[in-house]
Amino acid sequence: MAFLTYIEAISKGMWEEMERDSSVFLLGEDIGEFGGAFKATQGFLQHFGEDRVIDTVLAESAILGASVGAALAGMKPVAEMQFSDFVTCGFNQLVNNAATTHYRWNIPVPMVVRLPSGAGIHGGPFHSRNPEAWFFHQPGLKIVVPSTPYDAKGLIKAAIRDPNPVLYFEHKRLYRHVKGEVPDDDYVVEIGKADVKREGTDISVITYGGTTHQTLEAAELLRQENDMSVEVLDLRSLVPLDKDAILSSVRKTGKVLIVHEDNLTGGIGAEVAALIAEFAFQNLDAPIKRLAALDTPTPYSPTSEEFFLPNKEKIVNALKELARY
Amino acid sequence: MAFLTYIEAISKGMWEEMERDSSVFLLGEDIGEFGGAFKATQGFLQHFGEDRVIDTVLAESAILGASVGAALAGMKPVAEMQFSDFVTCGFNQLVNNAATTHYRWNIPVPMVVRLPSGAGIHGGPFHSRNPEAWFFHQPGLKIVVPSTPYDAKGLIKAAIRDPNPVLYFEHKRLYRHVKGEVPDDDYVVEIGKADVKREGTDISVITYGGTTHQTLEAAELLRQENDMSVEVLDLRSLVPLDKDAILSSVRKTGKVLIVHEDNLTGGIGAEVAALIAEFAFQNLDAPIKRLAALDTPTPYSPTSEEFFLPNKEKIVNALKELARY
Amino acid sequence: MAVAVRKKSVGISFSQPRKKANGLLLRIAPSKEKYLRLYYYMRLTREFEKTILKLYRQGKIVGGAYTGNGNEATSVGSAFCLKKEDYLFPMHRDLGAHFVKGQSVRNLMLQHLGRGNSLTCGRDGTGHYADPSLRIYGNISHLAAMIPVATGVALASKLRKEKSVVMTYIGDGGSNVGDFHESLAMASVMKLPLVLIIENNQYAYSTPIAKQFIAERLSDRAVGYGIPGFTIDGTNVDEVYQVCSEAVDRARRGEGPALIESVTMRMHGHSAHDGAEYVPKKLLEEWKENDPVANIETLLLSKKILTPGLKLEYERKIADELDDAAQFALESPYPPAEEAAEGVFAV
Amino acid sequence: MAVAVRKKSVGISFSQPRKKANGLLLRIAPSKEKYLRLYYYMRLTREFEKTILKLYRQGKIVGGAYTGNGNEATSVGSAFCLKKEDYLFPMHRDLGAHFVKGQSVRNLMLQHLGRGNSLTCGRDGTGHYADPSLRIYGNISHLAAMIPVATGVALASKLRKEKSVVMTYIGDGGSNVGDFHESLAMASVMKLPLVLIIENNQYAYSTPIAKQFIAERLSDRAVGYGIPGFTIDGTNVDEVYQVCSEAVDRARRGEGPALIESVTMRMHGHSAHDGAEYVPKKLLEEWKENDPVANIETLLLSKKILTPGLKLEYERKIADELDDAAQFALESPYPPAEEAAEGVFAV
Ligand SMILES: Cc1ncc(C[n+]2csc(CCOP(=O)(O)OP(=O)(O)O)c2C)c(N)n1
Ligand SMILES: Cc1ncc(C[n+]2csc(CCOP(=O)(O)OP(=O)(O)O)c2C)c(N)n1
Ligand SMILES: [Mg+2]
Ligand SMILES: [Mg+2]
Repeated sequence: MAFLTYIEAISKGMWEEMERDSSVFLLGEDIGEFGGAFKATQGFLQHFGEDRVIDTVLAESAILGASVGAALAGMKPVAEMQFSDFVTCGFNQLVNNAATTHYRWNIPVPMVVRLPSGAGIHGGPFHSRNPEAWFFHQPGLKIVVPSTPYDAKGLIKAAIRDPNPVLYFEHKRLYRHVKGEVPDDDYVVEIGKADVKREGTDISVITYGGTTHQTLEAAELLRQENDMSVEVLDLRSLVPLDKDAILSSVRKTGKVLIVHEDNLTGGIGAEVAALIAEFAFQNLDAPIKRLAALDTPTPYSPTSEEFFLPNKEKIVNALKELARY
Repeated sequence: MAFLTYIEAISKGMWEEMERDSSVFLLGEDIGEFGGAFKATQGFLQHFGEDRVIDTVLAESAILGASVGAALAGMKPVAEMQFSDFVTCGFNQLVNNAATTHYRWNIPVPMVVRLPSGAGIHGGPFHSRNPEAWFFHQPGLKIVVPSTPYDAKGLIKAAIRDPNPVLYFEHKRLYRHVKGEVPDDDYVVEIGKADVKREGTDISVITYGGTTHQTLEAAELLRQENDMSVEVLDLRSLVPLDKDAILSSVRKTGKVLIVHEDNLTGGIGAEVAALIAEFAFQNLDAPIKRLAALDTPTPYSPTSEEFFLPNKEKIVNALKELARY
Repeated sequence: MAVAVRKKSVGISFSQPRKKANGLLLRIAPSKEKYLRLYYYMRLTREFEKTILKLYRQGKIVGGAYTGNGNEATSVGSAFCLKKEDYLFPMHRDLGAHFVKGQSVRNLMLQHLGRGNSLTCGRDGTGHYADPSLRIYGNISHLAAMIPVATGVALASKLRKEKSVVMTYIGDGGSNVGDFHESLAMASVMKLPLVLIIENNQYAYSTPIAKQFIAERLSDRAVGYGIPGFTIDGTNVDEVYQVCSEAVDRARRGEGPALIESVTMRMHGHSAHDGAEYVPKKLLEEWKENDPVANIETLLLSKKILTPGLKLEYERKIADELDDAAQFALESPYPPAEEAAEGVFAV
Repeated sequence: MAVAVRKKSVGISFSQPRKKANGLLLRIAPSKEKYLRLYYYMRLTREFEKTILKLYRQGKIVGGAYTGNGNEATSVGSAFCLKKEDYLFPMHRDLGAHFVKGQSVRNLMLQHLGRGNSLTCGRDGTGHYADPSLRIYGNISHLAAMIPVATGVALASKLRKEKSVVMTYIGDGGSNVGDFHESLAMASVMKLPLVLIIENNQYAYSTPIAKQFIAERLSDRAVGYGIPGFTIDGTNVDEVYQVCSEAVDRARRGEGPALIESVTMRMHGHSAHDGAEYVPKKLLEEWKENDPVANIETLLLSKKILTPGLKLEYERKIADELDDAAQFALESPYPPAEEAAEGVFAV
């Protein structure tokens, strides 16, 4: 068992899979000698060589399209977007090629795209996105959003082994700020399984990725100060979405707050709310509440960014409001 | 007053705006001499000349980016995507340039993108998309989805006059199959206002675009055969979304079915359901139901496509089920 | 509106840098047997497309139907250079290439008719299928979107030291899409075994090439990637075969990608529904004199490789194959509707 | 790993077609007054960037901070060709161009510090702003994404017969993005007044140019669009100014776009946080001898256009401007937080 940062856990998972399966290779911008903008692949080139750690031209559509091609040919590419924001430049390859190939051609496309995402690092409008909702709406792409080092390692390994295109969203704010126990041995976290990160009986919070931590802090604070029992369900995977886990939690508590860092409207929270409103309707004791970033681009100024983002305080307030209902 | 097809109404609206405002111009693939793949701009080149009806190179990102540029420079471009499917090739220009410019730079970007969309014409996976949900999730893009010739003309005119980027989704199946009265005079349909296309008291159906017609037929059938009173709310605009109209209708009927042709998960219906579950919770007498296309690409075979899409029958069944609740 | 018409046939020309210009021309004259196979495939393609158009007009093909009339020498002559282990990524005017790479007439017919027993189980139509056993990977509608994918296959081939070459195509119009550029940027730097053929058939839907590019030749784009570029007469199957062979060979030797502009004419409308009134009659008439199928027929007859009797035999064989395939496909059912819900993910 | 290093300075060379090669060189030697302005802007840029780096290291700039050290001659010399009515679309290494086009030191400082009274009201940082009064439109982070936008402005200029020229930039790496290609395809066919400068500064973040292209010159890409391409020594402001002037003039005359590759070196890390250990020391040393600011200083001193006294005056003036701007910006508050919710749509 090691005590690793979130990004170390990602690296560890990739490293193990590359040792395990020679068809796995990495491609992206600056991932080789430089080890990647966030150093997730530091040391990989030296160990695995130039054929398995490939610095590409600066061209996201080519990177993603080539990943589809390499996967079709039986390899297992793991592509890095330098920032998840830039995936918009290769959007077409993901939603039209990667996503639809198995349905149309019955051929697996085992590729992984790593997407360093999220705000709170003063990156401004173009280095802060959480672009998961676009892909969530596209049938054919699996999506995982780990929040802890344990999940990060287990999910990158599961993603690499999955026969489908998997988008792996890794929150930049967690990279070095979140640490945790990570088993040394070979384990995977099953894609499609949510995780109750904290049990509770009064209210459920459904969240994922970066806001999981803020939610846990809010829950702890509310226990200490208000004796509230908040359950925190970390989705971990968005596709497939663990509907059972969502509905079970809501059926138990009867009240639900959905939190994510991505913009509110049309985000993952909307689908989660819609599912609850259809399938756990009778168990609901209060309106379904959502808390997310404002429906604006991510502003650059630190004060504005703070106002724009969900945070512990806002979660606490939303939960108090819901509790009063 | 003229009796026009849906596509004639779109053409009429564009024509009038081009007569009215010399800064309006059209650009796209094959829109000039050929009059566009669907003939929406037939005769425009001859009347308005080559400087205002521009056949571009085959390059969606350039078309959309150039539209942003022309708009920044004070013109009013109306870009045509030959099929809405191909907007994925210029996705970045819309979500990062068009959408965010006003927020960041406080400069209006008055451009319109026309997107012939929708299935039911045996177009297969790549000529059948309803790609509105991706853009719905991006702050900064207005979105309209007319279902009738009246709305089509009124909304294209409103879109062209709007100081923001407006995505105008026009359903291909409606082009020549839907006809209606269209005033000859200069009117606009306000962007952001839904329209009760049929009043009712038992159940609300919230829908837009292509499925509006199937819903109206279903409602009529249920009146005749089951004496049900179904209200049909046609959203007409997705951004801004007419929350008041949605909530009023639900508050009146207490039961709601949301219908759209786009894939179910993460679609517009999810957001509509989430809004209702938060803000009309106490008025709900039944779970919120959604009906949409399956979460797959659009299959090519006619039998499969029919199975994949929502239709009158499926709407009838969903409404009957909801009525029994 | 006047339409600027470019010189239609250009012979072989080489874009800068003129690497290996010498020693290439007429390196290999196809053998008699090869010539006959080229002829067969080109004729089959021509006749197959006629059948497709007929089925379309009868309302039996419910979606789009595209033909490559005028392009037979390009699609057949290029794919003819490929070995079994090579990969083919054809575009919508390359039905001939499918046949050359081993696809059956029945399978392509089933695809066009969207039947449940087609290679895509009716989920997509036309050439939008893949057949890994033949290493054929069809296109999606989004133009140029397969070039990065083909590049990725070429990368896999290189990484695995397989020596497989990947051949793909794009139109004059489609070559303006960003993916064309990004792929050549990647393939050139990595020296991937990719052969990209631009089918310059004078039009992109209704748009004449004068509105798509002003460079002298589309192969001039090769210069910017530091790779060889060729412009060839796409109605001459000899020329197509020889230049493509050279490009394939150098790709196989690890010398990297090549760009070939094949100059032809789209003799039909954009798709079956399009009357192509925007094409000047005169232009069509000029090109008619350069019909690739007639060209090879005349050549082989003059060389006595083909005789009138043999020609008739081919025609009968092809007609039989097409009748069989059409009947088989028409009798095949659509897929069970409920199956549409399945298969989004591999398990 | 060995890094392939290309010949660093290439003088002016012309990509095929070699249109107007003659008569271009040294057409106009800048006047004394112009030389001094060029010098001032280049020196101001250099000093401004030093201030930015200092503020970054003090934690006062909270986001990224990019400098164009080594690129001053390119950004200043190119923008110097523009008239008031021309449009400038600078990239992240072109701070000098902002100043030349009339932007104030205060405004650029406010941008970097994200203050409420900045041109973007703190919503975006660095050069990511627009100032329509000066016809400056900054970039977004997505590389090459502004080229289509600049193309659209050039289109508007042409449609309105304004004779405004649009100048924009891209890096060696960014020139591989699809938008580069689509924009040049569009601008070339439409003969739009667009001047695109590729700043080939040997690296894209950590990636050396050997991994971004293998063509001899990046200006070779012009050939594929049928437009003139130039490769110039980007450390020589004379050369930059003269070649850009010619490109701007022909664009203004309605002769269409041009592509200019300006060869320089990125002397700093990719951004303030990057130590650039991946750059061979030797390479930096070589390029140091070709420092664009030192180059013009030496030239003007030798020509007696600049005197030690005048130089001191400039340095003082610039130091004062920077002190004033930094102080002003640091004293300016961040925007009221609640304002972040507003302004998504124009009303
Ligand atoms: C990205 C994209 N944009 C637009 C279209 C619509 N479209 C289909 S074919 C075509 C013309 C293609 O012309 P070209 O590339 O020259 O190929 P050709 O059909 O002439 O062989 C167009 C505009 C498309 N399929 N994909
Ligand atoms: C589309 C896109 N992909 C990736 C990035 C991340 N990124 C920012 S700058 C940079 C390197 C740019 O190199 P180059 O274009 O040569 O410009 P330079 O910084 O050297 O001036 C990268 C990879 C980006 N901003 N946009
Ligand atoms: Mg063509
Ligand atoms: Mg660079």
